[in-house]
Amino acid sequence: MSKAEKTLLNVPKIQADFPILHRKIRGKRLVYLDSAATSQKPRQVIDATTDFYMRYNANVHRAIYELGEEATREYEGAREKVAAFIHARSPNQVIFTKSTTEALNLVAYGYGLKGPIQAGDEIVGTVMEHHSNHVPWHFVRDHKGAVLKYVDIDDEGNLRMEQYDELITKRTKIVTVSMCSNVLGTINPIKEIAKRAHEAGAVCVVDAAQAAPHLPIDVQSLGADFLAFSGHKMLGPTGIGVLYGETEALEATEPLLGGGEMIREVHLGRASWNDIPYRFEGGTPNIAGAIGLGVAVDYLTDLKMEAVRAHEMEVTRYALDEIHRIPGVRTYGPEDVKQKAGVLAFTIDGVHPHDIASILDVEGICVRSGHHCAQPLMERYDLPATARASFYVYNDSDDVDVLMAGIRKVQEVFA
Amino acid sequence: MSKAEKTLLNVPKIQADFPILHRKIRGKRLVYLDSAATSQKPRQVIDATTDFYMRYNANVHRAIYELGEEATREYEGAREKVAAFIHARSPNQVIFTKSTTEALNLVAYGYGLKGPIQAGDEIVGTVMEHHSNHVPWHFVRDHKGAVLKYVDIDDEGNLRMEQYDELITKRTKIVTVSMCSNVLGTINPIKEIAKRAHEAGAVCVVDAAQAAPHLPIDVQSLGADFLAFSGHKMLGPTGIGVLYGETEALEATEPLLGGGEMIREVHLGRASWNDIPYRFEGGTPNIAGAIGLGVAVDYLTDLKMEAVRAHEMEVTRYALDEIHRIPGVRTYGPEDVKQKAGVLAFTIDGVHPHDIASILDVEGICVRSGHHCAQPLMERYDLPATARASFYVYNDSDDVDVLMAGIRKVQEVFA
Amino acid sequence: MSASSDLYQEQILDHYKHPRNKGPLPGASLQARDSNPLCGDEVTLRMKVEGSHLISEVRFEGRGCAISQASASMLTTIVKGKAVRDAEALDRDAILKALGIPLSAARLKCALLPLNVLKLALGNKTDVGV
Amino acid sequence: MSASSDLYQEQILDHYKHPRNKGPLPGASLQARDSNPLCGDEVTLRMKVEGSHLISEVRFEGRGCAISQASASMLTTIVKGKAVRDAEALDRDAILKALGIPLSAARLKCALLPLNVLKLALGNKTDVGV
Ligand SMILES: Cc1ncc(COP(=O)(O)O)c(C=O)c1O
Ligand SMILES: Cc1ncc(COP(=O)(O)O)c(C=O)c1O
Repeated sequence: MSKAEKTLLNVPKIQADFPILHRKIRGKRLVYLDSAATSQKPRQVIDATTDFYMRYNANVHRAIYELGEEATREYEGAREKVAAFIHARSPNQVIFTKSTTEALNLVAYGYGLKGPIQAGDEIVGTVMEHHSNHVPWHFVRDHKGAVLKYVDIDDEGNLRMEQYDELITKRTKIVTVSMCSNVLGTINPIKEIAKRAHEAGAVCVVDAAQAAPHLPIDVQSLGADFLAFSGHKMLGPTGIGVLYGETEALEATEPLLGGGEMIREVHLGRASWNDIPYRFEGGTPNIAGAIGLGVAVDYLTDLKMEAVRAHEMEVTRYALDEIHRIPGVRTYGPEDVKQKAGVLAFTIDGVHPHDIASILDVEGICVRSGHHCAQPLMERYDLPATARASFYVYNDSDDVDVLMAGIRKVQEVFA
Repeated sequence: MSKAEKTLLNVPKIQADFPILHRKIRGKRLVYLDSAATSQKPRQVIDATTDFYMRYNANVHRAIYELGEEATREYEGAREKVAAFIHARSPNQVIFTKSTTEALNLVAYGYGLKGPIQAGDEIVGTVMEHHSNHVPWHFVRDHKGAVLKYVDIDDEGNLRMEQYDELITKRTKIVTVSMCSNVLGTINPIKEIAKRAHEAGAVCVVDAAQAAPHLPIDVQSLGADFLAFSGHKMLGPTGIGVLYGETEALEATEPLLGGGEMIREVHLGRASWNDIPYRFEGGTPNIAGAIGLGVAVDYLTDLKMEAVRAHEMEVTRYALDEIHRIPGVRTYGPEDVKQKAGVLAFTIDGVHPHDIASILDVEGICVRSGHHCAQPLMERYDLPATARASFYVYNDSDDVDVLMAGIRKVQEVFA
Repeated sequence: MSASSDLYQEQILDHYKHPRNKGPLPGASLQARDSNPLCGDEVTLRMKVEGSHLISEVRFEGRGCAISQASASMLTTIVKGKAVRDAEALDRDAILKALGIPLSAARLKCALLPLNVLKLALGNKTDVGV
Repeated sequence: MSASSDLYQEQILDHYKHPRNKGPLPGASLQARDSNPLCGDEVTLRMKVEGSHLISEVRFEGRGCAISQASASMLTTIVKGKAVRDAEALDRDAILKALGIPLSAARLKCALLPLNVLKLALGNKTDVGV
């Protein structure tokens, strides 16, 4: 196979759903290759949030009037859609947060800093985590005296699984890992890691920010106790995220935000908590955001996540093949697209990644450059920065061709 | 004056900007009187978030490409608008959160639980607070051993200011109070309370969720060290809130959420923080929400907050006059509209507030019934619940007339 | 009267204003209490059971909205004189039929509270699915 | 070449590929270093000053993108031989004019890093407003 035309997705039809893709940048077609940072949104999602504000905007859960009933029904409907999307047993295992970052902090505070974690308890992470799955655990160490440990990677960017043998001990209480690296694209063996965590009596916390948009997820078969992701990376609005929790794990978790909605009773100086999941949703939630995320999930479900994954494998395979034909370009992460999501970090000899991004920008191509919020990973590779292209349902081999032409142009400029 | 026609606001023109107000509920005109729960949104705000997704959706702060530059410019532009709206000295004093609730928790964790508060330090609240300004302080008590104290109200719903003399001591570190009660409408003398807090060396934390939408706010003249409010109550989108902080207070505050954007450097097991305000904005923010809030602030600024306040005083005065003409109806909170925002809590003898709300709903009138997330206040009045009508820029004396007719209908049904 | 009567039909208002079987029941053999924390509605139900078969007496006490209190009153008239087994078989549809009004999700909680209390009193912990 | 040349004009690329005054400067009397934490750009500037008036020698070291490194190289050519007072008076406009290219907010940080380092070295803590 040379090109991705044989894909299971009808990319031109999909592109037609995304108004922004019809924009021109300095006269050039917009080639958006930064979906790992945030995805674009289809008309359906945009319309759903507009429709909420135009027709039935109201606060949820407490109103007796019609608008409030409708808003509550749609908000809870979105929870059901998300639960089905990740194959949760019950919608009550789905908590709406504002982002993956809030979701991971909810676990770090609720299960760690304010929860059952004790001094000397161990938390095992990895060197490939996003800052959002590093910093919250520092808090648990600083305030609870937990001990932090990290699994290393090999040079191809795969977790050195054998290190878990040593790093997981009887004191391990939390094993946390990203399902998919936002730099290398590495897809980690969550099932195996969760199994090892459970054998040691620890919970497994999964950062699925880069996985939920791109891979079919079944929280039950994965064995994840907590799993976090963001709406804005999966065709949904900004300001909405999800924390899935296994019921037992959620019951051991203290709320992060105290306030309205999350209580059963409040008296001066004391309070009791509402049921799960409301306990973890203090304050007026991002109602429009949740409803929009529900529609994004509908959109992905219609495409079928298996097809999304197959499509991205094709595009990534094509991109790897093409980029390797350009001398002086290095890539990072697994070569086998079965182990890799549609994330392509690369550098060009003699050119700083910022200059790559700037020159590509002139060509209408959006790629990211920098440390991608994964400084410990960059240190592991001894790199100050990389450029990164990432693919989604609206990208195809044409976009890859434009990127390759852009990379050649960068090389010309710096020749 | 009998009717509010003489208002400074052109209400029909304003109503024309709110698509939802043209909706019919069971054939009746929608009379939305629950803006204290969440406000409706003008076309301008809805369009601004749509426009973001259609034209320049991108993640903020790190992208080199055009879309990212535009998104960052608009997001930071919204911060500047909010800063100007509350007369902050600098946009760097404005932190975007997801809600008032998150903003107050940020202070409770960042300045309390993880901050300078010590065992035995005292936090002075009031009995009229919303749950979101109660529960976070319980956390500080539970984890830091702080002592919680509460100022009572008199029967008209005004703070018993003289109690501060006794309750504020040398151990007082935080004095927290809502600028405006969401049940009674009471407008509290923040300037005076902040002064007393400062005299004792304490910071003053202001819950302005019900104030920012309705009153001109000048954080400098108020002397607030922290001030929190929500976009969704002031014509903005859901999922966006604001914490204002005096620079010195922010410098003493630890971040709540650890993750992307909020760091300067991350290494395995250690990290340093980004500048204020980014330090407090971990994770991808609600970009569309912030931009929408910026446009909501533009809308209110165009109307002029002084005019908004004057209009609401008129409508409230008219509503109080009218409701007092109906026997068997009780109201709560100050009678003097100079002391009261446009919030009208009431009960009807022999009718449960839920039944009031249900019958009004049939008439197309949206009011709230329940404890309004202020159970300690309800206990203070020994009430299980009240009905509550609340007014905003799109309400006028016609709406009050419809409400009064509705109340009479309730009485008929239960006669 | 207008459309308000959809929800507040005469029958409901009649039960609310003139509740049947309201008051204490000294010597009750079964009793339970529950409340709807979000609304503040409260219902206590007490019963006398003859030979563990027949519900010979039933009384309720409570406070709350018309829907919850009328529902409690109606429930007592349904249950009184019934076999325990038949009372146990009562489900939400039976109550909603008795009320005979369209209910929104928020008001459903009010309407079903008394049935929940009945189930509690009969020692059946299964929630009626509010 | 295409529109890429807007940003990467020959002059910039020339300074990037053939930096002027790059390398260590033993015996420097003034020196400073700064980095752009978000980008990883780094610049160290060293100067010799004669009789505290004239900048007789200037060298830089650094790593980073073409904009930051070309800007550093150009800055050394501007500063060399100048009176300290004149170097102190250099502002962001002077640098942007020398670069002669349109810069987005993100790239502005790169372009102005060397000027910031100069100000630091001259003991002037005022930020140039990046
Ligand atoms: C006085 C007051 N404080 C805090 C809040 C909480 O606001 P939010 O739910 O937007 O976090 C509210 C709104 O319900 C309020 O009225
Ligand atoms: C692997 C990973 N984890 C966490 C995050 C944080 O997501 P958010 O910024 O939406 O909180 C990201 C996104 O940048 C990510 O790629």
